[in-house]
Amino acid sequence: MISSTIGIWNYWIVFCLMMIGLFLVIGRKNFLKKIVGLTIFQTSVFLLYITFGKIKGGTPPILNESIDSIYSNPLPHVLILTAIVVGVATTALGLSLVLKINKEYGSIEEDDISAQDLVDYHDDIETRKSVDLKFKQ
Amino acid sequence: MIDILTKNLPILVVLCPLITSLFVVLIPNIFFSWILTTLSTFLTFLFSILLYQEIQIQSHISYALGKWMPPIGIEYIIDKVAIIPIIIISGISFIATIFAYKMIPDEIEKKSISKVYSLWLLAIAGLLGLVTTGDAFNLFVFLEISSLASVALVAMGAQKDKQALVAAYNYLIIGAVGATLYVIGVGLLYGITGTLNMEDLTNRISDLNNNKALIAGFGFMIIGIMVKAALFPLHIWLPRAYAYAPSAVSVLLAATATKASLYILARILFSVFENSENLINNTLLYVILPLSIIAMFAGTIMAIYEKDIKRLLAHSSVAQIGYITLAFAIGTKASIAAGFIHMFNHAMIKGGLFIAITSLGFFIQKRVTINNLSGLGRAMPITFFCFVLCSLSLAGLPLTAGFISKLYLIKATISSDAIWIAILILISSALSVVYLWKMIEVMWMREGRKIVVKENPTIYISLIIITFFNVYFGLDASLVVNGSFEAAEKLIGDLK
Amino acid sequence: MISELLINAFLVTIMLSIAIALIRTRTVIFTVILTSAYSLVAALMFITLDAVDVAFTEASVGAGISTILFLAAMAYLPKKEEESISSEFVPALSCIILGGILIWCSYDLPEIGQLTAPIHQHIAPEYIKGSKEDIGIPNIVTSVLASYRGYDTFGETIVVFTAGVAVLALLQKNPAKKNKSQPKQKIRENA
Amino acid sequence: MHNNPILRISTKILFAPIILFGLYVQFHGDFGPGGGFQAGVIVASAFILYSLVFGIEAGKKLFPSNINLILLALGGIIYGGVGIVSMLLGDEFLAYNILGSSPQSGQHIGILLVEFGVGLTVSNVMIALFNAFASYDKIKEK
Repeated sequence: MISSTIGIWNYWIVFCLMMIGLFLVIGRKNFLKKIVGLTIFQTSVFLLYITFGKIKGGTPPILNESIDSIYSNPLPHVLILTAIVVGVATTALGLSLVLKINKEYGSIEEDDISAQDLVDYHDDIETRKSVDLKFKQ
Repeated sequence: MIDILTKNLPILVVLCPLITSLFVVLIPNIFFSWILTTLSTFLTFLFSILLYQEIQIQSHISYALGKWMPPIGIEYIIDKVAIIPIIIISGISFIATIFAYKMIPDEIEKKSISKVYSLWLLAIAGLLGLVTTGDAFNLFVFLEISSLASVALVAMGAQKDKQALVAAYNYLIIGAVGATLYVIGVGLLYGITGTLNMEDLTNRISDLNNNKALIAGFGFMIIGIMVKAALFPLHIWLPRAYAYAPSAVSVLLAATATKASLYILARILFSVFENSENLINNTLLYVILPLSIIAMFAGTIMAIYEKDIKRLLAHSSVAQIGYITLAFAIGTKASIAAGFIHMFNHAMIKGGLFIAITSLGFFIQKRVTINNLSGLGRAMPITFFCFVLCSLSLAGLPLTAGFISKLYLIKATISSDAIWIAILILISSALSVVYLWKMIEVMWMREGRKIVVKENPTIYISLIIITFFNVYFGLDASLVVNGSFEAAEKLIGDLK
Repeated sequence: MISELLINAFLVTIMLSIAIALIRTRTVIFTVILTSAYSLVAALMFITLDAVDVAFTEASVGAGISTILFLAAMAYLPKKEEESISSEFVPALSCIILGGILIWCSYDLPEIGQLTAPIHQHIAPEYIKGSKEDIGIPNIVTSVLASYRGYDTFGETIVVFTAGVAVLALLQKNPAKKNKSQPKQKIRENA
Repeated sequence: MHNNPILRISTKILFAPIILFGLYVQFHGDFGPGGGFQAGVIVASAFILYSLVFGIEAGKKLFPSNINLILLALGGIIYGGVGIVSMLLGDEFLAYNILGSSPQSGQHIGILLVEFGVGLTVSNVMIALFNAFASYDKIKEK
């Protein structure tokens, strides 16, 4: 009974962690915070996989001499090894984009940047219209 | 030698661009890296044609990687369904690579060109790996290869316009969230079945009806793929990414990227979960059908009000994706076939339109807005002519490829007693004429600057090829139509 | 057995508090340090769940290299996160809904650590058997990683390669760039 | 930081053992936890430490960036190469059995080479990433 309660508790907290990570990604407007959120989100998903792979009283999946030892499931471990490396690749690319954005815009807040972009966008269209008009005359 | 080739065709299609990308990055010379890239994409196209012939004989090829029998090892599955996106991706990427010869050195700084070609090949390889794999987790890995490479390619547009960086960033974050949601879904399914192989998964979930984890896992997988396929409310990354990417990259992405994800969507819906009919029917009816109809209209209306042409085409892509998912949502054999036909034709149409528009941008050296277009049609007759043909194809006028896909789509809706959907499709097509006419009118009728433009053969040869196919498949569509019907039959079998 | 689960529950609660702290903090250096701590506690958690290889990787990649990259990037970035003007209601609601779905489905997930769960019965035993007989390597994770699912690992190497090439291409210097954003900056200040 | 003798000397002392530990993790991966990824990161960390203490320029002198780029691709080429060799010998991609005299020895050879490829790519990518991030400031000044 106690063990099953704690077991469910683990699942639930892992789900909460995932959603906190997801919230940081889609709720926050700071570009660096979004990447941090993504890291939290992905790490929590890793926890879910590894939790599946656990066997009570099992040992790490490295073969030993004793015949009757139970090994935890190696497959989730392999998948998560892959996913961790994919995660760090995403983080690195995201950070380099944030650096470039900060250099070009002088800010990494989404509100600020979309305001600048909006000005740019109308600016482009309007000035070009006037240039075209001049050309016609 | 020939033996080895035919035996390993499924993997060679993916491996060819993948391995070449590792070498291209080391070549400092612009010309040679382009040559190698072209050769590699050409070989890939050749392999996929050979694969097409092979599939006519065998109809289902399973390739066990590392000689470990599935479901223990990873498996590549090629059947009559998978061959459609393979041909689309490899064919379009070959044409886009020819187009890239002039465009990439124009927009990207010399030092990073070999890296860009390497990323270019990686993006193609990722998409091809995505559609060939028969393993749910391997799909994620290739999804990430293609999305990281395409994000970097989009970001390379920053040398012309800094907004490319924000576009790339959003593409990366939204894409990564989508991929992670997909991984959660796969994880839940793996937790209750213990397998990752798609065919094995199909068998093992058949006796798990109404399992809550099954439903949740399915939901997360579908949401993740819908993000990648840019289905309506999740499409926000698409217009900006396509609009600010370097020209050649826009062509490649617009014509191929979402097609791969749409194919995965179809495969998950109709093949992996074929045994949980209730779940699928509800999803199709209550989620995908309404979203596709909204996408059809929202995309078209956004396109009508858009002034930036590349963005306009991207919005129109959202609408076209709506047509394809609508076809899937109706869920009969005829409609799914229509979906595949449109997938194929849309790749050609959008590829052609983007090539035409970006080559206009190349000559005026500015962002292509509706006002900048004035008079360009007269200055560049060949490009303009091809642009008009592709536009007609998009609007669905007879004798073009677009007509064929609309025809089969409407036939399918009528035969499944959904006349109102057929009417909605017609209205939306009529609306798309508005924005297409607007562009053509400005280009031809309006006076513009008197620029003398020498149209460059390396640019318009790819445009002519793609326009030719647009017309050819409008006149003789039997190849596409037969292939699509065979695919649909393979997907949903004799059920309906 | 209970003690193992208790340690798990304890670690997972620490992670929860770090995550909540991450929502509340607006200082970038705290954010980076907390992320690193999160990865490290996750690595501990992986050890208690018998995933030693994963723990090793998480500690070196997640807590090591990621943190270095974050710190390196942080040096060029603003030190404070601004309060957003837009409402965070919709994102929060969608997260709560997704979390609700996950919690709802958790009743049908196999209980943690049961040997009878399908995940432990279906393919994993063949890996454990095969690692000894077909491959002859004691570390089952390595044999699955490099041989049974070697193609995944190939893909993953390519992902790392892609990221490397992408960052090199992105952060290359481009002195020839025209800086045309100057006048627009002014318009924004006026607006 | 560059003038602190304790840091400089301890870095020089630690540099070789870190790489040695990386190699241990790389080649002991068959028997205990470890393998290409972890080893790659550990080896990279030695170079990163060196660059942190002695400066990026010194780090680049120790490990030039063009060699870095070549090795970065070479890792993937080795991995793919193993697969292609097994294909040329008449088996599927990445089927190691055919590489050795017996299936087991073939597997051993294959796994060893493949893990080496992974380690090479991962370590070089990590060094390249760090260099790109750390020398970003100088780009800005130009």
